[in-house]
Amino acid sequence: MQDERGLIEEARALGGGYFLLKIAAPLIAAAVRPGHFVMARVSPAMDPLLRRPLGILEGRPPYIWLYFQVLGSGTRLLSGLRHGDSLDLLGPLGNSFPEMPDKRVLLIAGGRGIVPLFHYARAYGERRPLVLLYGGRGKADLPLLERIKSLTLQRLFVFSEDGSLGQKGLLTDGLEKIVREERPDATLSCGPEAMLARLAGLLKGRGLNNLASLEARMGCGFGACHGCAVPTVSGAFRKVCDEGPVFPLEEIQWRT
Amino acid sequence: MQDERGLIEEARALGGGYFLLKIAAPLIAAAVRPGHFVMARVSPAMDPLLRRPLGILEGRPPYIWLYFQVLGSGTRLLSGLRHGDSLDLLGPLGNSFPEMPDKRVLLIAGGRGIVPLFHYARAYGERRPLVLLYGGRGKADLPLLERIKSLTLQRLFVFSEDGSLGQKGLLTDGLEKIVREERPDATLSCGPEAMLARLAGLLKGRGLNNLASLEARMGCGFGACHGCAVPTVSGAFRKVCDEGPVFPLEEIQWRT
Amino acid sequence: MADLSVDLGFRTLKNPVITASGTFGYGEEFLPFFDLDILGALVLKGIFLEPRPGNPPPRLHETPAGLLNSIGLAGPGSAALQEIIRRLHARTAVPIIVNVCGENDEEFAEVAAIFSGLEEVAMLELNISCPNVRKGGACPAQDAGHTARLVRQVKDRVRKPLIVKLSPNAADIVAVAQAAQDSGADALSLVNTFLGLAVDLETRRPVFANVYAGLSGPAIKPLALRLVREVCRRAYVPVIGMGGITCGRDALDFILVGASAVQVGTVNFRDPAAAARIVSEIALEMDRLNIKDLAEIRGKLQA
Amino acid sequence: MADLSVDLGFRTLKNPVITASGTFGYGEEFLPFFDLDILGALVLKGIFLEPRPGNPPPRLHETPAGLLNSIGLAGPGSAALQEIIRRLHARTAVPIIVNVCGENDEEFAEVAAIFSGLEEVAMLELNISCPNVRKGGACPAQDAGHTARLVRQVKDRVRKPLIVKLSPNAADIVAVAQAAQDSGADALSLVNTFLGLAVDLETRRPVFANVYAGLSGPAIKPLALRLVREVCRRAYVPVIGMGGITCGRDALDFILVGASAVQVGTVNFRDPAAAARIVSEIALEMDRLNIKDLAEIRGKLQA
Ligand SMILES: Cc1cc2nc3c(=O)[nH]c(=O)nc-3n(C[C@H](O)[C@H](O)[C@H](O)COP(=O)(O)OP(=O)(O)OC[C@H]3O[C@@H](n4cnc5c(N)ncnc54)[C@H](O)[C@@H]3O)c2cc1C
Ligand SMILES: Cc1cc2nc3c(=O)[nH]c(=O)nc-3n(C[C@H](O)[C@H](O)[C@H](O)COP(=O)(O)OP(=O)(O)OC[C@H]3O[C@@H](n4cnc5c(N)ncnc54)[C@H](O)[C@@H]3O)c2cc1C
Ligand SMILES: Cc1cc2nc3c(=O)[nH]c(=O)nc-3n(C[C@H](O)[C@H](O)[C@H](O)COP(=O)(O)O)c2cc1C
Ligand SMILES: Cc1cc2nc3c(=O)[nH]c(=O)nc-3n(C[C@H](O)[C@H](O)[C@H](O)COP(=O)(O)O)c2cc1C
Ligand code: FES
Ligand code: FES
Repeated sequence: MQDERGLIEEARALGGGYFLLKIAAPLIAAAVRPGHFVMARVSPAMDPLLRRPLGILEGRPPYIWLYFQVLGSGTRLLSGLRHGDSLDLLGPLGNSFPEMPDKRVLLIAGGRGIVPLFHYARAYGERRPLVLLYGGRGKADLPLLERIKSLTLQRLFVFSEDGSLGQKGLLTDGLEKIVREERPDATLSCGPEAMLARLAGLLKGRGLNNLASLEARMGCGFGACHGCAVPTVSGAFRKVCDEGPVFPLEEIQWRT
Repeated sequence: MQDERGLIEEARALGGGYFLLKIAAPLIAAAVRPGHFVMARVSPAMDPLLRRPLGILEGRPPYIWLYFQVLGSGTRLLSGLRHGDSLDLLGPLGNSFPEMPDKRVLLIAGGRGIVPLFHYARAYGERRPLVLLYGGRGKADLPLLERIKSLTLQRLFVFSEDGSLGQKGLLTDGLEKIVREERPDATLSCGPEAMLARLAGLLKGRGLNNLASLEARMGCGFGACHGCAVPTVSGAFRKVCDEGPVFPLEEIQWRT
Repeated sequence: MADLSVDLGFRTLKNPVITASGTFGYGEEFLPFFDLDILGALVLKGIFLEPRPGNPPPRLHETPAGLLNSIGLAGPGSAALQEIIRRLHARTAVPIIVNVCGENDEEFAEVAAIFSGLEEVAMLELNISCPNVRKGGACPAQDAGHTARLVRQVKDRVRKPLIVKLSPNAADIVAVAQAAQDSGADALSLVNTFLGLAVDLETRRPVFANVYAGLSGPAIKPLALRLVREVCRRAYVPVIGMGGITCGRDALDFILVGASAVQVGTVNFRDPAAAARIVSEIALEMDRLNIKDLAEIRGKLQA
Repeated sequence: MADLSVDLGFRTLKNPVITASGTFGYGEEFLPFFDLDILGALVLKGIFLEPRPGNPPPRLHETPAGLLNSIGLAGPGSAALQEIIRRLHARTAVPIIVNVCGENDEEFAEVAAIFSGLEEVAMLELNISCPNVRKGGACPAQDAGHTARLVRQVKDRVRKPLIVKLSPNAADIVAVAQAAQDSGADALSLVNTFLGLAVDLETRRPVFANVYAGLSGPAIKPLALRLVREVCRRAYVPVIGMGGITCGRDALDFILVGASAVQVGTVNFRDPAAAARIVSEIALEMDRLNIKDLAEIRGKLQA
């Protein structure tokens, strides 16, 4: 884990409130694996006070890429970064998605949940066939599609709620058929909580190895504050930042 | 008075912690006179909470120029602005230096106090002879000198405490001689409080019209908070933001 | 569009946004920024009987997301204020609230009586909670007994609705609130500023001559919201909530915990059109959440 | 170089910087960031007798320059903590302070007795001021009588130095401080978090299941500094000040009003090496101001 000052090499607005940053951060880039995240300091002043967790889209030393959606004041400040600015980063943090060689893996990404799965496909996609299921509200919500086409994927299924891109509907609507046809051994997912909760229901009892990457509000990102706890089915809490963000889908107590 | 969103046309670091901004702010630029200032919002977030007062170095519609020194978190944030960024400005604010045609005017500027006097010389210098006395701690504290040479001045005296530029010493050390030789009718001054206090002593009883531009911590900049009050010799307080920032030097109760 | 009007019982306001005393000058300073008629009401800077110079500088000190002030209630005195009010009233129809101050109970009553007699004044707000008058920050609103006595005394002398402004520095703000309403307050407003301290290591002195100063601004919002909720749970008169409000969402938070209206303070310095912006943000937010009327959410926090 | 050491009477610390309970985990989380020996001392996350799951999410909510938390003192219980302490002690020589919690007086005394017997523990800090255990935020430190009883009971069972941690939510924190020292506290620490509220207009519920939560961070610094000054004026035992410290300057402000040492909390989340940075900033600032020794400025505020 490094406390590194990254240098913005390139900042790109992708439309729809999504942004892409290419950052020179050699120490973090050297250590990153798919599923890892960073804590980014969004302001030198005291508001916003805390860093913001962001997944790492890709790491190719000395660079890492971040892809984020503007939601509130922290991400808005990040969207103002330009070439030449610097950004304090803590990372790589968290566990990561296991490589699972020789397994048929289905990647399921909702909205900005594409981040760790993109990383996974970039890192491991050339070594074996991967299938990616990618969904969002509409075209503006899926601005990474162009870049995704540069990945080595066996198949790509795209869903949009409004039908503006790919098939119309929620990606969970198409899941059953895809699982039947593609016969994966494992699923790796990331996306809104409601999507993950629904996935947990749909994938239950099929004998697959289902891993999901979770979000939670984070105070520190490295296990010290216990602010990021999520309830598990056993009743105990797990910390998303250092015990996760990747957990077996079945282990989490979904609220919805 | 306008609440205007300025667009940064050019941002330049001048070294020594000084910065120059060229800002497209047509409404403010159209109304500005020497001595006016703006209140600049330094962050979209709540820290720093208040705007910062900054004098206007020059106005040439649609542009205004700001020149500032990084002191704390507000000016540090301003120093990060780049071409294309925007900046919320309230202005022009305050009273201004009177033109005083047919008068021999001596301008006395300490450090960043050059701002309103530069403006004055730019606006009125071509119409009659002006003498400028400009002092600072050292060369790095006087980065505007190049630009000052583009002004129409009858004479320019430069002082630096460490002797790295112009004459060595405080500008107040040279004042007596200059006043004797140049025989001004009026002095216009701006600079650190200690300098103004000393000026008040040196210029007392000479029958000159002495006006000084003051600084004070400001809450609002437009007369509403009463936070910027300074004591006068009469015992009453005056508000720097809307009753000033320009006051007769003799009217102020100097603390030093 | 959503109905933003507020019924205080003794008076209806067209919306819940009131500008807070001491942060909106005498109203006229804001005329360049927006039409004051947009507001639910405005409160003038606090007034004593006689002119006061206020405290020596510095009077302000910024803290992270907060502002310490020790203005010391500089002001022109009640005679001059009457003139200012007449002038303001000629330019706007917004209800004008006078923030009544006093160095002692008699002065409070005296000032209140004067402005109770002024046609252009809609209501009085009794500022028994200013921390910048006495050294150490003491004020009547720290004590329920004193508050009761003072409110009764003032109430006897006035015919206009009387809002009593409470201090977050009271040991038990709920007890003081109860004392105020039981003694005849028509409404309660809170919070005034929190006592805070800033020091200067260089001089080894407090930043402010008065030592303590009052903290306001976004920094205090979570604290103010809790106190407003506590008071609303026991109040049978309308409560006007404030403390750190900067946007429509913040204002609605106070209404959700039970406030009838809100006051908007420090943000006026940062953004002189803030109060007008907050009125529209409230309307937009209500539309978005399909809230037709503020009564639908007032005090409806499920806890 | 300036002498940063601090004599607490019962113990000397090499510098005044202590990391605050609940913001520094169990110490080991910070090993990747700096050598813990740099610190004056560290306080572990609060501990109860038995393991506790803590509160359901959300547990954190950011406010302007502040943080509301309702962690609910999640923890492994006192048996597991002993193991953690042994492990930590093997890796660092920094004095370890255990933050002792309890649902009732008996549990406080029990937990204190356990860790009093542990060689690796330097001192105990009695957390009678956590607002996140009981609904509504009540805690023993809100009442001088309860504090006196509890401190005496604990003091009877321990041989290690006992720091008593005070609540800014007490009606009269100075009275509680006096009760604590008169009952045997070897030192006082303050402030714990301020009670605050955040609500969610969408769901019309409080953000936190426990309704109120504790506010910390730079937002509270001016309030904390005032309370620390008030307590220092009456305290005859050393006072450890905290609340919103983010830099060396902030730390020295607390010493100027009378604190012997300081604790550094929320800033550890924003900047994991903050405590180490603050140690050097204090030294640099002292050199700049030509202060040879902290005693030169401790309590030297001229007011
Ligand atoms: C491990 C991890 C990886 C992440 N990776 C990415 C990524 O790669 N790209 C990306 O765009 N985002 C990612 N996120 C989410 C991102 O951290 C948040 O969007 C960001 O912190 C919001 O900050 P803000 O200041 O803009 O919004 P805020 O002002 O903090 O919040 C805006 C709104 O969102 C809500 N909110 C904020 N954070 C959360 C949260 N964590 N859970 C639920 N609600 C929340 C707030 O309550 C508020 O309503 C990740 C989160 C985690 C935990
Ligand atoms: C009418 C007016 C015109 C001004 N014009 C210019 C200008 O053209 N160029 C320029 O560089 N500066 C100018 N200033 C000064 C400028 O406003 C301050 O330097 C700035 O506000 C500091 O903000 P900050 O956040 O960087 O520093 P802060 O973090 O606010 O303060 C840094 C340090 O400076 C002290 N300080 C801050 N403001 C003041 C003040 N007003 N008086 C005394 N001490 C203070 C603080 O106590 C602190 O020690 C002007 C001020 C006024 C009132
Ligand atoms: C500069 C300043 C001056 C104030 N003067 C008064 C006053 O005269 N009378 C009064 O009742 N409150 C006064 N207050 C308190 C505010 O009216 C309000 O109660 C407080 O600032 C909290 O609201 P806010 O956080 O929105 O500013 C003043 C506040 C500030 C910042
Ligand atoms: C997430 C979090 C957890 C905390 N847990 C504890 C605790 O277990 N015991 C305790 O005495 N104080 C606890 N506190 C309070 C801090 O120790 C400290 O008193 C408070 O945060 C004020 O300091 P700060 O503003 O520097 O954070 C906690 C604070 C935070 C933010
Ligand atoms: S974010 Fe602090 S423990 Fe996980
Ligand atoms: S800065 Fe507010 S009145 Fe002058």
